[in-house]
Amino acid sequence: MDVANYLYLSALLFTIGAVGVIVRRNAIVVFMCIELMLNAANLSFVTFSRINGDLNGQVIAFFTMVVAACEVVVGLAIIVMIYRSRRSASVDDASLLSR
Amino acid sequence: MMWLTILMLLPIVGAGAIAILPKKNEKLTKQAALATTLIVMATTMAMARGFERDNVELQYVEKYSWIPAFGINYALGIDGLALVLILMSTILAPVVVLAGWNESHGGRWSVKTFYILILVLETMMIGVFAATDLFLFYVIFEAMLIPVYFLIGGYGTGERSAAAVKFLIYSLFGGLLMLASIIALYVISGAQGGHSFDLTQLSDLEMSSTTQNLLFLGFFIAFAIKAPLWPLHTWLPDAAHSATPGTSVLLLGVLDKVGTFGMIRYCLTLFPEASKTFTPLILVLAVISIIYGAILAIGQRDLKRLIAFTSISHFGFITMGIFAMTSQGHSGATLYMFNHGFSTAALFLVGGWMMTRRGSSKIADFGGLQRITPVMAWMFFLAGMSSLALPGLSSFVSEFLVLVGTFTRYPVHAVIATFGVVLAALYILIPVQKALHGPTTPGNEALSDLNLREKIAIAPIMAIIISLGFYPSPLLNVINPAASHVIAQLGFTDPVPTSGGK
Amino acid sequence: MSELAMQVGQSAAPEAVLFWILAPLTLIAALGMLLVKKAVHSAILMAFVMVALAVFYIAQGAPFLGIVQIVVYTGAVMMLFLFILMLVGVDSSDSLTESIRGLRPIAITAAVGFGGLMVSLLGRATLGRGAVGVEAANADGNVEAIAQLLFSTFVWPFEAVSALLITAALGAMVLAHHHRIQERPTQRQLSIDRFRKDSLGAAAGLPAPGVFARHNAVDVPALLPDGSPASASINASLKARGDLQNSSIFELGTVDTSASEEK
Amino acid sequence: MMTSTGLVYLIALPLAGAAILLLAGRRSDKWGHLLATGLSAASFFLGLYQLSLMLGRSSAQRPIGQKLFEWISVGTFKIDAGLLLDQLSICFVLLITGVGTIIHIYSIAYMSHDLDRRRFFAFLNFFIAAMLLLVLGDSYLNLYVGWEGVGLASYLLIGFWNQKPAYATASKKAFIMNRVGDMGLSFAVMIAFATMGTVSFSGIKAAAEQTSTAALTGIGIMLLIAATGKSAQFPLQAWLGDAMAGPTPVSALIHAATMVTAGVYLITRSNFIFDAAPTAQLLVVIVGAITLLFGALIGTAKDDIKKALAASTMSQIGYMILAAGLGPVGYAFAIMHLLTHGFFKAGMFLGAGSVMHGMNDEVNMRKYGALRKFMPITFITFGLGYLAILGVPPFAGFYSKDMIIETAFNAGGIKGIILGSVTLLGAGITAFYMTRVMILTFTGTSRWDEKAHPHESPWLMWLPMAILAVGSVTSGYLLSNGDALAHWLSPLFESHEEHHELLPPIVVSALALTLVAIGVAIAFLKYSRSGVDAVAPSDVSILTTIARQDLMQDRFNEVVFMRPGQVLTSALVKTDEVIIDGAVHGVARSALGVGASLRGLQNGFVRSYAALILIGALALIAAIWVVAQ
Repeated sequence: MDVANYLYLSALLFTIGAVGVIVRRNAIVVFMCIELMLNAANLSFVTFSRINGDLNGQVIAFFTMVVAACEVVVGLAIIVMIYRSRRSASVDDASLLSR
Repeated sequence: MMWLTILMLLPIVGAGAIAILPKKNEKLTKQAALATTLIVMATTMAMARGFERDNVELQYVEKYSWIPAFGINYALGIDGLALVLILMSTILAPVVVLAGWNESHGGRWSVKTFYILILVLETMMIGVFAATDLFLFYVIFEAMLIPVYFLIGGYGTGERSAAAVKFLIYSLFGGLLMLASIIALYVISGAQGGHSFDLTQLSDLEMSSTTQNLLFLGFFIAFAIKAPLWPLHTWLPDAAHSATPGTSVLLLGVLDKVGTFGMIRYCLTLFPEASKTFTPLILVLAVISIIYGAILAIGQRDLKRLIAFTSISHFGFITMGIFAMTSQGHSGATLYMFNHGFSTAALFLVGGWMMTRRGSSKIADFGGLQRITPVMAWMFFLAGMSSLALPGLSSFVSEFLVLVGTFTRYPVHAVIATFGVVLAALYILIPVQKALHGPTTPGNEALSDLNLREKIAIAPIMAIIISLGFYPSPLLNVINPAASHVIAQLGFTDPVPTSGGK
Repeated sequence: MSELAMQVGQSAAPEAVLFWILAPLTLIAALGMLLVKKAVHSAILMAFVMVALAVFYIAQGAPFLGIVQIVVYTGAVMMLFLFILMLVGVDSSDSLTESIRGLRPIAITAAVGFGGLMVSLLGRATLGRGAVGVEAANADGNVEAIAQLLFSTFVWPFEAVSALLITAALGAMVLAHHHRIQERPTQRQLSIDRFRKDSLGAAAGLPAPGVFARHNAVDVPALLPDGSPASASINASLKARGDLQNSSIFELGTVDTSASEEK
Repeated sequence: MMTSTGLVYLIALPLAGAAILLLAGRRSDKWGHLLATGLSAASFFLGLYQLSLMLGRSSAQRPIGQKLFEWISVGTFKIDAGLLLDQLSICFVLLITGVGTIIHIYSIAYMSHDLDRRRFFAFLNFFIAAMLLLVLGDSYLNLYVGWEGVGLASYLLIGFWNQKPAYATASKKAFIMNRVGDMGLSFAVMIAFATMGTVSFSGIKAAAEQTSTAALTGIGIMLLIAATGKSAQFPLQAWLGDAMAGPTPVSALIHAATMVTAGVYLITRSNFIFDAAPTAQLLVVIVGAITLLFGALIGTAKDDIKKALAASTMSQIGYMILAAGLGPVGYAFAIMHLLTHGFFKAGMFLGAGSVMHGMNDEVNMRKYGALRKFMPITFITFGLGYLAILGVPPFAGFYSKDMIIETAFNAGGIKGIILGSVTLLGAGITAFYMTRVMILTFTGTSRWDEKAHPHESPWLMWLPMAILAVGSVTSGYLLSNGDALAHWLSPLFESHEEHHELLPPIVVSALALTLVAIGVAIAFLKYSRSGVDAVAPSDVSILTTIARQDLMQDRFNEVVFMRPGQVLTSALVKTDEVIIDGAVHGVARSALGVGASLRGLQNGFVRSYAALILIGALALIAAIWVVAQ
């Protein structure tokens, strides 16, 4: 099987994640879509690691996971904050910049 | 002796002294400012006595390393051209302070601030003419905008903020182009024997003609905005209209000269080939400026705007003289810069007094002033005559030199420009007739004539205008060597008499 | 399951089988994430995608990463998501109608363009050789090999990332910490307040939900002696979240007594 | 050439007078006019002294010069402030200071009621100084200073009563039309410098031989333009009529005797150029001939006594210009007519001033009449001037004008016939309109306003008139007796071979006198016999209407220059505001507009930012792909 198929899959997943970030309004779903994009990138890393025959890609993917975890922690805390003050988890409600 | 540094420090010291004076005592502030400017003037004259006329090299040279990492020096030095302009600036400064004794009252900020700004500006006026390091020049060139911006925006009349912003943005735009050119020069100099901003080193650079043309344009546009050349002139009428008369004198009399000074000092010296390439274009623009400025001056209904447009016409003459590339044109242009400073100063100051008394700058609001305020009217008339270059007054010598110098090489341009002389008669005589002649119109009956302070302020200007008209040699002797040197460096010689082709 | 994946990963053909089964499912799940209304369904689908990715990792010779993926993502991260979802309202559903005009077509066009571009770029890219494979690198075991790299070449990033992790934890705590605007009321103050109210009806404490009601869930109000529902019996948080039933339907007068006990 | 240190005082004395009077202000009101008159007289006597010195020298030694200082020196452009007094300048010096002093004296009385008399005398002195500089300058540029100086003095004096808007406008018009002429002079200087490398009279005279005819023709035409401006010749003649707004002594001195003749001086002084440029010379003649008739025609229709005299001046200067254009043979006659004209025209102007003085400043001749009885001295002096301008022998005009007519006939060929006829016709018309002036003013019935109390002027006024009248009678004979002036001036001009005579002098004189007689007769028939209305009749021929409007010269200027100029000015002002400044503001506005429209992207919705990021990523990848290919 062609290893590149993983890359195609990764690209598609990334795209789906990107669309999700744009079209969904629930902050948590948006967040999950971001995670999806990160994971799609990770898949690419792992695949490239296999293509190149060394493990640097896997290590980077590992770091990505850690960073993603950090991001989730902070991001969800922010969502909780927003929810607490606005009683809503919709990203559209946090649009103070337009005013 | 560090003449130039001392000259630049003196106004700053004065400004510092004023800053610690009590805010309440406005009179003391003004006296301190006047004293400072007088001391600067005296020092300049003392320095000018030691100037070697026939030495075409830079004199009073000072050079200290400023930012060694970039090869930037604090380097000063003057030739005849710079000396004449510094003299003009330092003579005008006390006159402006004395003439505009009460100008600072209607401002947004205190009287103290006004004089501090004026003195800081004076320092920069000296520095910009004395700098021989390109970077230093650029810094002062741009920094000069700051006090002027505040002087217009803070103490002017009418839409002063808008005018100040227009002035600033115009100038900054030009400055930006010049900065790009300066950086390019710096980079090129790095490739040819070491990074430098030194004027003499930079003038020896080898550049392709395209590079030279582009860099020349960067400099030239900046200077053409400063010395307003058509069509980059529209900031001037607005600025002059909004500024106080004293500020206008410094703006048109001194600051704008930086433009024409820069054309000689930087455009011609750094880019001789490009200067030759662009000469036809620039001459056409200069001629357009002459005629266009004159016609627009005729069409103005506001005295300040009218004077501003006359200056556009005069700057056309100066630019034409510079790029005529003859010794007569060049000397005439330099002398013109000096004379224009004084004739415009006279027009603006006397016009300013008229306008402050009347509370309006509309020409139509005046009428019959010659009966009510004869001295003021005569001073205005004399200033106007100087502006239209009446023989016997200083500006005639310079204007005629420019015309003759241009004619020998570019007869067509000179001929068209000479029509500006007729238009000059129109744009001066129309306001003279409307404001000074005719029956006294309502609102003018109670105007007071010039007081002693104003007479003292205007007297030296008139003395200079008349005496230099009959005996310009003291200045010409200083200017000629420098002018011929520039012409010779460019590889030009004066055209020989043609005998009309016989 | 990981064992199975490991075995499948050893030979080419089984891997292809695995890929062609799992990849479409993954894509469908990912698309489903976008399309389902309820956030909690999205979370479930997301978990599936992550597990599937873990399988792909393992299949590509990265068992350590696959395990970490399952532990960290499906274990910790997805738990965190669900936890927050519960907090914010597990039932709350998004309306899928777009409120910003023109955004959805733009997003879809851009996404199709982006995906198409990526895929076509990948399709045009030529490596010039086949995949090397990580078998050689994994000779001493994948975990050992990664550890070798992590603690030698990548030791600084590793330390930095650990610092980041701690900072993020602290940051989350600080962010989630609730600052009191007023002094916290004391027991004494609360008692006084209770007795100083307009009526003494609540002096003995608010009624508990579900009391004398036809349901005993927390979101069902108690019924007052006159048969009307007591809205005060429901937790304020639930009310604020909107997660409560309309109390009026529990009014005795409207209850159909012929209906069965059970719902 | 000999040098002298005394020449500068000729100029310095009146100049000092002007400076003192202007700077001292009202303090000098009491004695200012006396000082000014004294200084002018001093200058005159200095001139006489110089003349006596000059007479004592051989003709080659007569020109003397004085170098004051180096004025302008840049490269090869070297101009000294230098003076030159030769046979030609001395004539002018004496005319200017002589007539000038006489008019100073006249003005003491004439202006005695004016509050600003001191200022008037300051201007007069300034004029004398500038005019002397004009005739004494030893280069074209020095001449130019005086040239514009007299223009300025003329402007100040025409607008002396500038509180009247019409007078202020008249002065402005004079200055501007003069400036147009001055432009010609500056062109001449420029061409001279570019082709010969010098602008001094002696330098150009020496270099003229090596210079091409084209260049000399160019210089000559430019000098002619200068002369037309200053001397009110066609086509720059329109200002002279309006210049009568000034006080009458000014009209007498500046606009009759001296300044307006500067053009004749310029052409005569530049004889070395015109002699070598026949085309330019021909143009000079044409301009002279046109103006000669032009002025005479205007003169026939003017009811304003000063404007009638001004038209006459224009016409007479036309004679001089024509003579100067005839070359070496005519220069002396031009100067001679200039001098005699200086006497009789100044005398007549002063007479007109005297009449106005007695008639409450009324200038309309139709409101005069029968003044002979009330102003006998004025009548006699005016009448002597009248006979002189008519060219009745033995009055001054007879000698000078007949010479010009004769020379015109002798110019040769068709040119001679045309010019001769024109000058003859001019003489006839002159006789007509001058007789008209005499009849309307001094004879017939009185048509005064009730308030008018005509009376003779004080002696301080009639004495100058009398002196000038003596000049009008005798100067012609004195100057032409034995060709005195021609011999005096001859060293300055190239000698000329005698032309063949088309008509013997006696025939020319007879023809001229016949035409004069016809002109006088027509005027008598028209005005003396039938009487004159106090109001100008309106049912007159088109020719008269046009002549009353100065042959449409103002209309022409208005339509051709002023209106288009005004339209151009307002159009350019609009252009500057709308297009040039509009472009500047347009840049500002478009920056604002771009900002405003881009601001729509910053709508605060995080999701739309995300969409932008996606689009950006797409664009970036696409760009990299395109570049990488």
